Amino acid sequence: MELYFFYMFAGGMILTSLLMITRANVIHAALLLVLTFFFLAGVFVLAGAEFLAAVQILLYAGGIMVLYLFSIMLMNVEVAVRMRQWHRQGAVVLVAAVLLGLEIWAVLGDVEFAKPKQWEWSLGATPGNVEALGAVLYTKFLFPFEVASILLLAAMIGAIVLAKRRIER
Amino acid sequence: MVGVANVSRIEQQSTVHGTEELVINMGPQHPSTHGVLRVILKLDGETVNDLDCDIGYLHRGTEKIGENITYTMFIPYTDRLDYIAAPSNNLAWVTAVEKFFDWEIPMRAQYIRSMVGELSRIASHLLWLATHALDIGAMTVFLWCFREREMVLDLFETAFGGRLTVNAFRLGGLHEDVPDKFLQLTQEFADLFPSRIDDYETLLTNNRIWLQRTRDVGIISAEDAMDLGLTGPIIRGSGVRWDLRRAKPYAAYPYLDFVVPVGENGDIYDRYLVRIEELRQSTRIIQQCLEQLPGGPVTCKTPRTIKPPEGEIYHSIENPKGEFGFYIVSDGTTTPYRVRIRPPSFINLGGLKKLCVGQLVADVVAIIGSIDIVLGECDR
Amino acid sequence: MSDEAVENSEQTDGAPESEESAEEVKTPPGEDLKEVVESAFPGAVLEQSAYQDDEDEATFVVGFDAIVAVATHLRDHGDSHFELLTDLTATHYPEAENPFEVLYHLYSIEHNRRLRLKVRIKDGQSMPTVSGIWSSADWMEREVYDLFGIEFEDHPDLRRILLPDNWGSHPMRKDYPLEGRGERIYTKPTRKEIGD
Amino acid sequence: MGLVEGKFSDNFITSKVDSLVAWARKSALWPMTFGLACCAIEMMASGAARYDFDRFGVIFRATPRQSDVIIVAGTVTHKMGDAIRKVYDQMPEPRWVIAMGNCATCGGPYANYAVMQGVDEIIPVDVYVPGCPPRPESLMWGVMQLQKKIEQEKYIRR
Amino acid sequence: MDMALEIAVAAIKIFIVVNVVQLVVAYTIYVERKVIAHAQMRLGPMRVGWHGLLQPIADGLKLFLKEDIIPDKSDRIVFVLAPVMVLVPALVVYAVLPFSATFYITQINIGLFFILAISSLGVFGIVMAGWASNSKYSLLGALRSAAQMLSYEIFLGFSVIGPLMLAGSMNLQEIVHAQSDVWFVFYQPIAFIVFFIAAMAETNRAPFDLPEAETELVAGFHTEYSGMKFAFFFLAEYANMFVVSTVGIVLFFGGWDGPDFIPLPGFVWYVLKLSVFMFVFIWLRATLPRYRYDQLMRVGWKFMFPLVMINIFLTGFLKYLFL
Repeated sequence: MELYFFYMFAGGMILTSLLMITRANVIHAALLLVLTFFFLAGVFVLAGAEFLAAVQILLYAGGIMVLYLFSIMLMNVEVAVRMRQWHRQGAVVLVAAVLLGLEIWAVLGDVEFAKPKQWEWSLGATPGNVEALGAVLYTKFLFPFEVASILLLAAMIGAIVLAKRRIER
Repeated sequence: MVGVANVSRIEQQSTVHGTEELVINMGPQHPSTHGVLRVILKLDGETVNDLDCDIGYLHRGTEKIGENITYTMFIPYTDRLDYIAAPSNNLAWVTAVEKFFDWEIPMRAQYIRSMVGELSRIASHLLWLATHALDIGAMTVFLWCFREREMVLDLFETAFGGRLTVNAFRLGGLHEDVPDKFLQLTQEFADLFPSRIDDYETLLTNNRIWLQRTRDVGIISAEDAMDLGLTGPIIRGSGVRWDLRRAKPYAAYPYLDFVVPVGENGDIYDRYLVRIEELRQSTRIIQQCLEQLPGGPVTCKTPRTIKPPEGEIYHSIENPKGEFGFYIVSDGTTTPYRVRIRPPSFINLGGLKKLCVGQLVADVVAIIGSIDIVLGECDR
Repeated sequence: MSDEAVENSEQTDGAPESEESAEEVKTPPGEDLKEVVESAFPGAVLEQSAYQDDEDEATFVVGFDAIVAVATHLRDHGDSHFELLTDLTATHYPEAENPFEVLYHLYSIEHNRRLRLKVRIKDGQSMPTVSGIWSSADWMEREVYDLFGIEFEDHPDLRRILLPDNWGSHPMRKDYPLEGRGERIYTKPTRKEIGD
Repeated sequence: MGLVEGKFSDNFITSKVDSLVAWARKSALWPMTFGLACCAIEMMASGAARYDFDRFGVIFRATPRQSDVIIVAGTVTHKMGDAIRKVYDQMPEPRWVIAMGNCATCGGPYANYAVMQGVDEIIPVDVYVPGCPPRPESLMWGVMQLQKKIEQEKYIRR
Repeated sequence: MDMALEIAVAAIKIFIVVNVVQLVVAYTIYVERKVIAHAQMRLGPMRVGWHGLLQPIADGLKLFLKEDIIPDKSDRIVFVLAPVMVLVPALVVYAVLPFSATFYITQINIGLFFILAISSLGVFGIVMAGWASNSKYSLLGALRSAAQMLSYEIFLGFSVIGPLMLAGSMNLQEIVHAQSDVWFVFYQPIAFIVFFIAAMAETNRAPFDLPEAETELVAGFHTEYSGMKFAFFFLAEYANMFVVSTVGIVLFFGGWDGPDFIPLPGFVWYVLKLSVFMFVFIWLRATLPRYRYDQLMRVGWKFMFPLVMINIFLTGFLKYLFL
């Protein structure tokens, strides 16, 4: 049963992400990306990480994607659709694709350096438990957590400064 | 079948330059433009960058009609100009035509004219308050105002038989004396109404949301207001103490005591306060009229056919919306040679652009409401 | 009646002269305003009149080339100070030599008095705009243009205002019939066209 | 509705279905606010406390897409006519029109160049309400008249 | 076999809940019309059924039978999907709402978070509707509502943290149990105020009904919608009201749990509290004028955000001291 659901979610994810990158209409692409997030959240639930799934939907789908849509709607989508799609990144794409393929091969093929580390802590009885997650975040990973917070804060202040200067001008 | 309405200046610009700003068209059918006003807004986000009004959707050629019918026949047409305060328009027309003659209008008629004029001011301001509050989202004030407006309309019905377009006055006085019941009901209304004004004020005057929506929004200075020719409560809201009832008294106003309220900042809130105070003053005037009302006839002796001597006159009165005047050219026959209506709404609306540019789009609706226009008289 | 008029009448009443001479002394309405204008622009007031000598009906006829200067002067001069342009309109006299009369109704809040300026022009002749003097003239000139077809030079935005852009005639002219020349006659659509 | 409209013969069941449809439609007449002139004020009064159109289930909607009946309240000028037609075209079927007042009925007192002599020159009218302006009671009569008309219409019957 | 039974039971429960709730929601609209009418000294619906009781049914049937217009220049797929995207999240949330001690569809340990996550998706439908209609009124309405709902979602999310810290769980049933002695509204008054205001903004109710501000933007994002699609938007608004009311009751007023000395079943308590909540919503609509867009944002970011942050800090501090 779970396997069936996993294949459903994973297949949906691949399908929607493929559709997303091939759409000319940006709004459609954005909506398809939301759908991808949904399937991803489904996979998280199957892995027992309900909290992560909820965060995925709340932040990425419900928050960030709405902001994306917000800015997209302010542009003239019709003009974008009519424009010919072009880019000069073929070489980069090729390199990235090869690297990704290597990575997948390394993980699936059980190459020594790609093996997952055995962490010496555990998440507690039920994986994905909110309390356990909180406890780990504030003890074991306190330093990275704070570093990430400061980074985000700096980004926020930077955005405000940049936007404010433009408004004043 | 669909023809070309007026191509707006803004639309022309945007087609030429392909601006990035959002051009939004409000009306002619739009719930908050008070009739068939069309406003074309050029927005930068939610800020108004430019504004153009398209009026004329209710242009009924009233001036042209006036050139083709007699002086008396034109009275009902004046009803339908500012149809919210119909008796006021009648008053403007009859006093204008009477200026051609040296008739002695009986005092009883003059007092009743003033009284009915003030009742129509109340009716007009109530409708303004109702729609203005509705625009800002206060539904209950809307219905309360309509409750009292119904009472005023009932008074008109008692006196003249019509609710909205009453055809109240005749050249030389009134059609006939008002019934006693009218005076009695008016007295009751005048006693009751001040407490009702307090009711509206408790809902709005100190309401935080109302203050935020109206204070420091749509400000116009006294100089700008005069430059734009604004009249009525708008110019008084900017601090100019000028009221035609005082400056050029007509009807029974020379004998009546009332205060001309003025504002300070010229924002929407001040115009609101001015109109609310005018409601109180109108009630006071009605009380005085009822006390001082003399007896006697209500109409003077007038010729069977009204043929003013050749000449031209301009006469205006203080309508609820502003200065409402008539410029009449007589060629000595029974029909006027030229009737020009000086419409307060039309000229006040001309100041809309000045009031709105730089404000938010939600404020445009509030500002239109605070100008208090009526399209029937604006487009004529 | 304005305060000044009341004063005038009091003076004449108080004068110990006979009635006939009092009439001679009495100045026609708007004489002081005429002086204000004439002091700066001698001969600018071509005609002066008032209906039944009413102070409020004082009327000056001004040449069309002088109107902007006279109006500016009347607005700015301390003795007149007409800060309001109450009304701007026109009248059509098809028989006259100059068939169009453009009228400016001025009002001074400070002095509480009115003045009417008239400019007579020929058909097809264009007028200078006063919208630079009073912003309120903007829309009223557009209206005169719409209904009478009088063009105003240098007007910032001269378009039709009341009638549709494609109307093609000017209905307030006297030669225009009340019921129109059929610019917009609708043929009744059949039930089929309506989609019924 | 296109699938079943006018496809069935006249019998007990179909007439019951029809009367149900008619009942729903007449009980929830949402007019569009199309105030043009003086009549608009009386139309607003009809919605307000004393006359209270809400009693009939009549609530005013701002957009033509969600309304069933358009009350043309006031003088229709030629300039406005185009807009009225456009709004009427935007309304979804079934739709009805009430011409409120003399001006919308026949041009009223304005027989001149600017005014259309009756709104029926451009859109089909179901109910004419006389008056200048009609009192709210008259408008209410007009709405009830329209309800009677809706009751008689056939939907799935031929 | 067990699994099939489980699914069957769940399906029946879902069927009951969704249908009953939708009927209740439809009648909420009727109650709203009645309450507002009486607030304005009118009568409200009277003619359709006894005191207008059949009015919602007539409205629904009429909308169902109405022509369904898809504007020519709209984005057809998105236009059709949008009403679904609005209504479905509102209904999905019912899955975790506790209606009484025993009656609920399911319990999950991240219940509250689930509600927040799913209801945050409703804004997509609105944005989609606004964009797909290809009308400026719709677009402006959608933009406003997106900004408003995004911002107020944050305050809503932060305001529930206080009660969460007290209850120590995100499971809605456990939150109810944690309040068997004292309702959290007494411990968390600030959080409740912020929650209530944010909830009104989230559901686009007056005085925060800018996205559909009738007098400014015709009908906001659903200007171009007719017939049943419009009904979806309408139902979703009231369904959302239902959801936030229930969440508010659960978080601050002890859910279905009533005082012990009045022996009433839990479900009755729930209905009573819900009625009070809904009535306040309607009452506010009848009384308050509408905020302007920038004022709405200012209230949110400059007043509610600091307030709710202080509340979280205080709660943590006090809990550390006394518990």
